[in-house]
Amino acid sequence: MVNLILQGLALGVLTGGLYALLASGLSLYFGVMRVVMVAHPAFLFLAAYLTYTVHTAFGVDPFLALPVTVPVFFALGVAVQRLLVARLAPDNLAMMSVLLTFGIALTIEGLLGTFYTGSYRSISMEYATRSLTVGGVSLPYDRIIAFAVAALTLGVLFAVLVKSRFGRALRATIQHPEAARLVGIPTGRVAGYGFGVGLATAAVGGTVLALITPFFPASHWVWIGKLMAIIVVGGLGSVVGAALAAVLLGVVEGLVLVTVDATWATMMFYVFLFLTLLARPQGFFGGRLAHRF
Amino acid sequence: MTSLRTEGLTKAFGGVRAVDGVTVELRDGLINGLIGPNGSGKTTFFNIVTGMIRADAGRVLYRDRDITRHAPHRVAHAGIGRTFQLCRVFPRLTVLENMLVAVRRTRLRELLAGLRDKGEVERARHWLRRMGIEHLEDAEARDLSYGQQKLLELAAVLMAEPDLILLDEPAGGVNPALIDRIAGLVRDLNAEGRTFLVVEHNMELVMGMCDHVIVFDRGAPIAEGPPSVVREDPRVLEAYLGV
Amino acid sequence: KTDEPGAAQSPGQQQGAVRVGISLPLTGDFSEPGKGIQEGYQVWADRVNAKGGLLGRKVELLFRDDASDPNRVSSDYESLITQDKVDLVFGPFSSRLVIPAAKVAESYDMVFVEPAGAAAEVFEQGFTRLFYAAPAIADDHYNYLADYLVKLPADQRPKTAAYASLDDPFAQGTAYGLRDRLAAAGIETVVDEVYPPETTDFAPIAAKIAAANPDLVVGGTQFEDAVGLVRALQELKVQPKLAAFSTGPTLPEFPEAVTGAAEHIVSPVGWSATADLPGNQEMVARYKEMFGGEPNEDAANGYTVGQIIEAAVAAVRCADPSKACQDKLTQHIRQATFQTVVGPLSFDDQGRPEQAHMIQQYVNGKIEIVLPEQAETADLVYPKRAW
Amino acid sequence: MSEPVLVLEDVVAGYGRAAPVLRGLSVTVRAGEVVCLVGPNGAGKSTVLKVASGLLAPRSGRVLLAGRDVTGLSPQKLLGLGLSHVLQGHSVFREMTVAENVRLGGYTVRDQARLDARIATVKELFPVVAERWGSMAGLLSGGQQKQVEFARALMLEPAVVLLDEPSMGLDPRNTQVVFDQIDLMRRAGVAVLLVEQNARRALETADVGCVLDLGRVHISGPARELAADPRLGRLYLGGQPAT
Amino acid sequence: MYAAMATSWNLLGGFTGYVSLGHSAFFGLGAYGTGLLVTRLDVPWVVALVVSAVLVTAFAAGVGVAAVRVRGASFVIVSIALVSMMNLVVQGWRSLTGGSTGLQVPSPFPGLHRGQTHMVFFYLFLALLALALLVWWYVSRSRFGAGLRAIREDEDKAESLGVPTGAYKVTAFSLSALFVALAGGLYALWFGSLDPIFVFSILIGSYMVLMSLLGGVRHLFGPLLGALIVAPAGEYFLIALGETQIHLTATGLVLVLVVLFMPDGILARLTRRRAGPSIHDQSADQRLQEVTP
Ligand SMILES: Nc1ncnc2c1ncn2[C@@H]1O[C@H](COP(=O)(O)OP(=O)(O)OP(=O)(O)O)[C@@H](O)[C@H]1O
Ligand SMILES: Nc1ncnc2c1ncn2[C@@H]1O[C@H](COP(=O)(O)OP(=O)(O)OP(=O)(O)O)[C@@H](O)[C@H]1O
Ligand SMILES: CC(C)C[C@H](N)C(=O)O
Ligand SMILES: [Mg+2]
Ligand SMILES: [Mg+2]
Repeated sequence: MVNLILQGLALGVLTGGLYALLASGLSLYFGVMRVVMVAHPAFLFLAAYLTYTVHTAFGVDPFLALPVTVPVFFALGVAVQRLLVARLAPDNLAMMSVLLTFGIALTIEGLLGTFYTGSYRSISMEYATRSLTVGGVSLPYDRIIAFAVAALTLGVLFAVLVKSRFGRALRATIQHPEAARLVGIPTGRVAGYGFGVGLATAAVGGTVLALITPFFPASHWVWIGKLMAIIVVGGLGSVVGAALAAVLLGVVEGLVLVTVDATWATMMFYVFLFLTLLARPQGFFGGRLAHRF
Repeated sequence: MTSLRTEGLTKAFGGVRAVDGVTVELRDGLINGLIGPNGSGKTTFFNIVTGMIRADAGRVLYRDRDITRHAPHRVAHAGIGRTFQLCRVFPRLTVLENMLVAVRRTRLRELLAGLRDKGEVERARHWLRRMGIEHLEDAEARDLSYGQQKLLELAAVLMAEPDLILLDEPAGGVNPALIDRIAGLVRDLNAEGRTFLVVEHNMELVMGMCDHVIVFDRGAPIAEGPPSVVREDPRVLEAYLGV
Repeated sequence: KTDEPGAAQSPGQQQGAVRVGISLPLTGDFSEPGKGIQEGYQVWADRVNAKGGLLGRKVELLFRDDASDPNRVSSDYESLITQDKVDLVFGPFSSRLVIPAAKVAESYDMVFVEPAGAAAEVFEQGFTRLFYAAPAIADDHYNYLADYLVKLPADQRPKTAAYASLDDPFAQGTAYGLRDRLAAAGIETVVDEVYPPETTDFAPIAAKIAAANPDLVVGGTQFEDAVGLVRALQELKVQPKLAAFSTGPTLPEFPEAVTGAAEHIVSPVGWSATADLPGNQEMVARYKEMFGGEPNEDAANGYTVGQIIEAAVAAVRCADPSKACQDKLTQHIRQATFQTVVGPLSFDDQGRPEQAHMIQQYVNGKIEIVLPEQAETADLVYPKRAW
Repeated sequence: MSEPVLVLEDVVAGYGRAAPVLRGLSVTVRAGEVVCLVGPNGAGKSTVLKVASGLLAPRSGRVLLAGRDVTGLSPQKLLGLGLSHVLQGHSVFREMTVAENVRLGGYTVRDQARLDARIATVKELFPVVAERWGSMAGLLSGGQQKQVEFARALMLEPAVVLLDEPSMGLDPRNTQVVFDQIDLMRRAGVAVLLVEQNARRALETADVGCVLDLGRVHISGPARELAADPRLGRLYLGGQPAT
Repeated sequence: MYAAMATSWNLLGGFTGYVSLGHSAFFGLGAYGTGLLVTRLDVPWVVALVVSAVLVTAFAAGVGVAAVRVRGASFVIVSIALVSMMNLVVQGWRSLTGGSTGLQVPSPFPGLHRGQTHMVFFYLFLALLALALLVWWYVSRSRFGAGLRAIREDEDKAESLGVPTGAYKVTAFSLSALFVALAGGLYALWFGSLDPIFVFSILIGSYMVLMSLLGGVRHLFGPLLGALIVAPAGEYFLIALGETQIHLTATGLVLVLVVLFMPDGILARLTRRRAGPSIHDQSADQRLQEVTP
């Protein structure tokens, strides 16, 4: 039993890392750009399919597809932002963006279904089936890889957002576009790049996802709820918060799964969501500012 | 009679003690001024009194009733109205609709009563007339100029017939000619028996209009009294007026 | 394309073609198997038409996409029957869609032969015109395997078994059918998990199984979760003596998706490409010609529906939506036995097929039928190789 | 008299499809000169500045910067040409620290040493900026945010500065700092276009005053003369101090 | 049916600006509640319908207390989570609800032929729609409605004017849930079989939103009009493009276009008042007369 719990814990942490990566992009659009990106999981799977294509066509390791998918997604993100999101009226951006991205998600799902048919695809690499055993606890290599990639991507993302000139410009653009233009920030371009970065994380996430689970065009629905729950618990817009919440929920899920059952484990996401709302609506890590002057 | 009394109100944000043990008393029927340097806790004090922020410690009494930690709408029902430092109206509602939002009590019957309830509409028009913006009744609030919005905000507060009105920088960003007008209105309303607490940096206005002035510094009152006295107070000169 | 959706065609050509109305989940959750069934239907229609049609009339298939939505499936059948005035209807895919669809068919007195409503519940609704065109309902899929295991000598017999099943009437049915029989025979159930369709992470379930270290692992699965489970079990080094999963391993994508781990996995299968059954080879050949690639079980099930109707129509000599004709068809199907590509089929009063599924196993990377003995192409390997 | 640096000629401008806000407005600002725009709320003062800084493209008319036609250029371009604009109201980046806000003021400056020198200067001018260097700007009090905004604007050393009500919400001490800075800029040869509701105070500092109403400049002249005009006083500048 | 649901949704969305993608939760609960009462307790259908709608309303009030604590984007997420959660509960609670097998509800009119049953339910839905429209109209004229609109514009401000925002929001939330639950109950009786996955689907929720939005959220008949357009359009795409999944793409694109070009809806477009300030200020003229030499 103890071993089982340890195993659940270990798996939870590793899965949490993956969740963190997948949620990070969402958190970015949300917090930094006030856009509710329902289409993020759809883009994840788009990336997964692209990785699949590259992998099957050239037989290369899925991670070698990244140099292709990441720039493509970056460009795609810039295009989506400049052509679509930028046109939304700012007064109810949150609401409109949900609908807009919902439409985008449907569009992607439809296209994937048309080009790849509705069947399951999966990529499996030899290394993805083995695991490392530490003190009776097995750590699958693919999860370890996912965790490492997640950590790395998050690190880079954090550095970009918080430390770089671009990150500052991006946040400034979102918080007060007029003032941002007046200090010389090319706001249109910056916002586009911001979205691009978000989608670039989807490219990475999609690759990792492709490696560890089979997928089909409608797979993305399953992820929306979970990822959304994570970013609310973490505090909207806080990339760090999302990462911590992801690991937390990953662990809780893992533990509940091994001790109770899968329904309850999934339920935990929503239980935590509601608990968060009751206790601290602004999330556990995000500092929402009171607009009360 | 006491209108508003606070006892040891304290609120700290992280390391900043925004309001630090404030005990003040406002007498009924006066125009009270509240001045102090930027960041001395005036707005925070307002927010605590009106229930928008929870104090860490201390009590708020209104006409000897404890209203500490009451939700903002209950504070409003108790008879306290407020305006905001940056004026806030409902941008996509018309001026008249803006006026009709204010609710005095929450009785079901009243709630379900038609919006165009004759009496209410008449009252709304009355206040708009007093502010001189009755001709804008059907315009959307966002189409009003800043000064007009300020007047509308004040009119909407008055709809709820509050006895104590908290104004946060009513003159900020307002054209001087209009300031004179607002000051006149405040005096008139005061003459009708309403109590005011006005935060303002415009010294001419404060000194000219107020009966009693409280000076805040670093979250606590450092002086109070009639304008003429406060103006000469050395602590006030140093902390606030002195240059 | 052989057939276009019928929306464009004018109704009322009763004496022309025999029009068959079908709604299938061509998109949504069940789109993949839905497609398979569609192909099966098309192959059948193609063959019938090549032979001169049903009662000399050409067969024309009218497809609707119900997007895996039970709402839609019923409105589809409703409009196929009332607006398009089809002569016959064939069933959709999945027990979930079959039930609402059958309701509609019942209320219009249409005979309803369906390729994929295997869950026990389908037959408990009191339908009188529903028949499931496959060898066995979900609960009976593993019967041959159960018999085999129970008959093993006591020292070889597995002592413990772990069950993990998708929350889906069909998938659960298969696992529970086996569980109940094995439990009755004294094989201890050490893990019994049900997971919702949203589940994407199977490692913790595998961890639970690992902790119990059972001799036998049974998955009541569809595709995605079968792959997920196998991989997770592999990673956590669970090495049972036998692993059985429903549905997933019968799909051609499976061995690749689990890279090598497929070896010796068993699963129930209602049809085999190599089986020497009447018409089977013809169907396989025609399928290859029409769609390229190998047909799968879904296609075969669709084809089977066609075969049953074809035989029934030939026997009662009518194919129109009138109650009289549909009654005759129903009666015939209820009492007759049909020679189909999944073997001879007959039905009980609720429309359950009375035969059994074969058991397949990956042996040396190839699918072999290992049970029952009459059909076997290779011997069951037990205990299985480690993955 | 020095050269005109910023010239607006017959500008017509407005928002969306609505009637124009500016209807043929002309203003000239010279190097080393402070021009003050006064006028009622909603007269279009802020709009003038937006047109000048490129935030709003005029429907007709021209904007000249140092003799060059810059009509319709983007704010970034104009910033590159030495024009900077401080917005009215709260324009801090709320969810960024004071430090980040101030540094962003120098977004276009690549010379780190110069930036650091400016930062040291503004920290000295506004103690709050130094004190709350690491705080989230949105959490500061209204007046403190204003100071951060002004500090941010001081990061550059532009040739033309557009200031929109820089003293709004500031306490007397900080108001003084702001006007001192304006004076310093003038002495450094910077052209300043100032919008102020604190009109009397502004006209004391300014060289030229312009009265804006209904989208046009109706009266302009030496600031002191305007301030002394009793009609203007009553209509635009407010009554004389009551005490 | 869709028209009734969209109008009900608009009771919340149109007034308060809270976008709920999760109204299908109440739809599903209403459906299951009615179904269970009829099948397990043999309650007459009308009673079952009303009782279950009332229960759902009470439940919505409970949920509302937590849910309306967050605004904008977070609220959308919470509403999505609610649907997923209900889906899990209903699926997991096998003994009561039949789990994934679904629930079969006998028709309340066994004597009627199918076509006649359709007609009966058509009128029932029509009645529900009329009721929902009536309530909407009444609320829109009441002070309660004015309060809700104020909440949409500026919640803190409304509260400081004495509007008990919490109570208002919960009331609106529950009221709108009530109607959706009624629609769900009728659906259960009409359709006869309930499947958790489809009853609790985000798609149903989004359709309500799309319809309201397309028609115009601020208008009484907006959602109705939207429903009249969306429902047949969906059918059309399915039939015309049903061969592949491209019809999803078509729906998605329509959604994107609506959001981009008609965010206020068709009715708003038709009845649009000329935007912008056009208030002529007479006092300014007087002022100028006085000063201009
Ligand atoms: N929500 C908050 N979080 C953290 N600090 C806050 C918050 N609100 C106010 N403060 C701090 O509390 C102090 C008092 O602020 P307050 O707004 O009450 O000042 P004020 O007297 O109204 O100033 P001003 O004249 O500039 O409007 C300031 O130092 C401010 O930074
Ligand atoms: N973004 C905008 N969209 C539409 N109309 C606007 C916008 N900004 C300002 N207006 C309108 O333009 C007119 C002039 O506004 P402007 O802000 O230039 O006035 P102002 O003179 O600066 O007034 P104040 O002293 O109140 O700041 C006003 O009637 C205002 O309603
Ligand atoms: C045999 C399978 C095609 C059955 C199908 N999966 C069902 O749900 O009933
Ligand atoms: Mg303040
Ligand atoms: Mg202005």
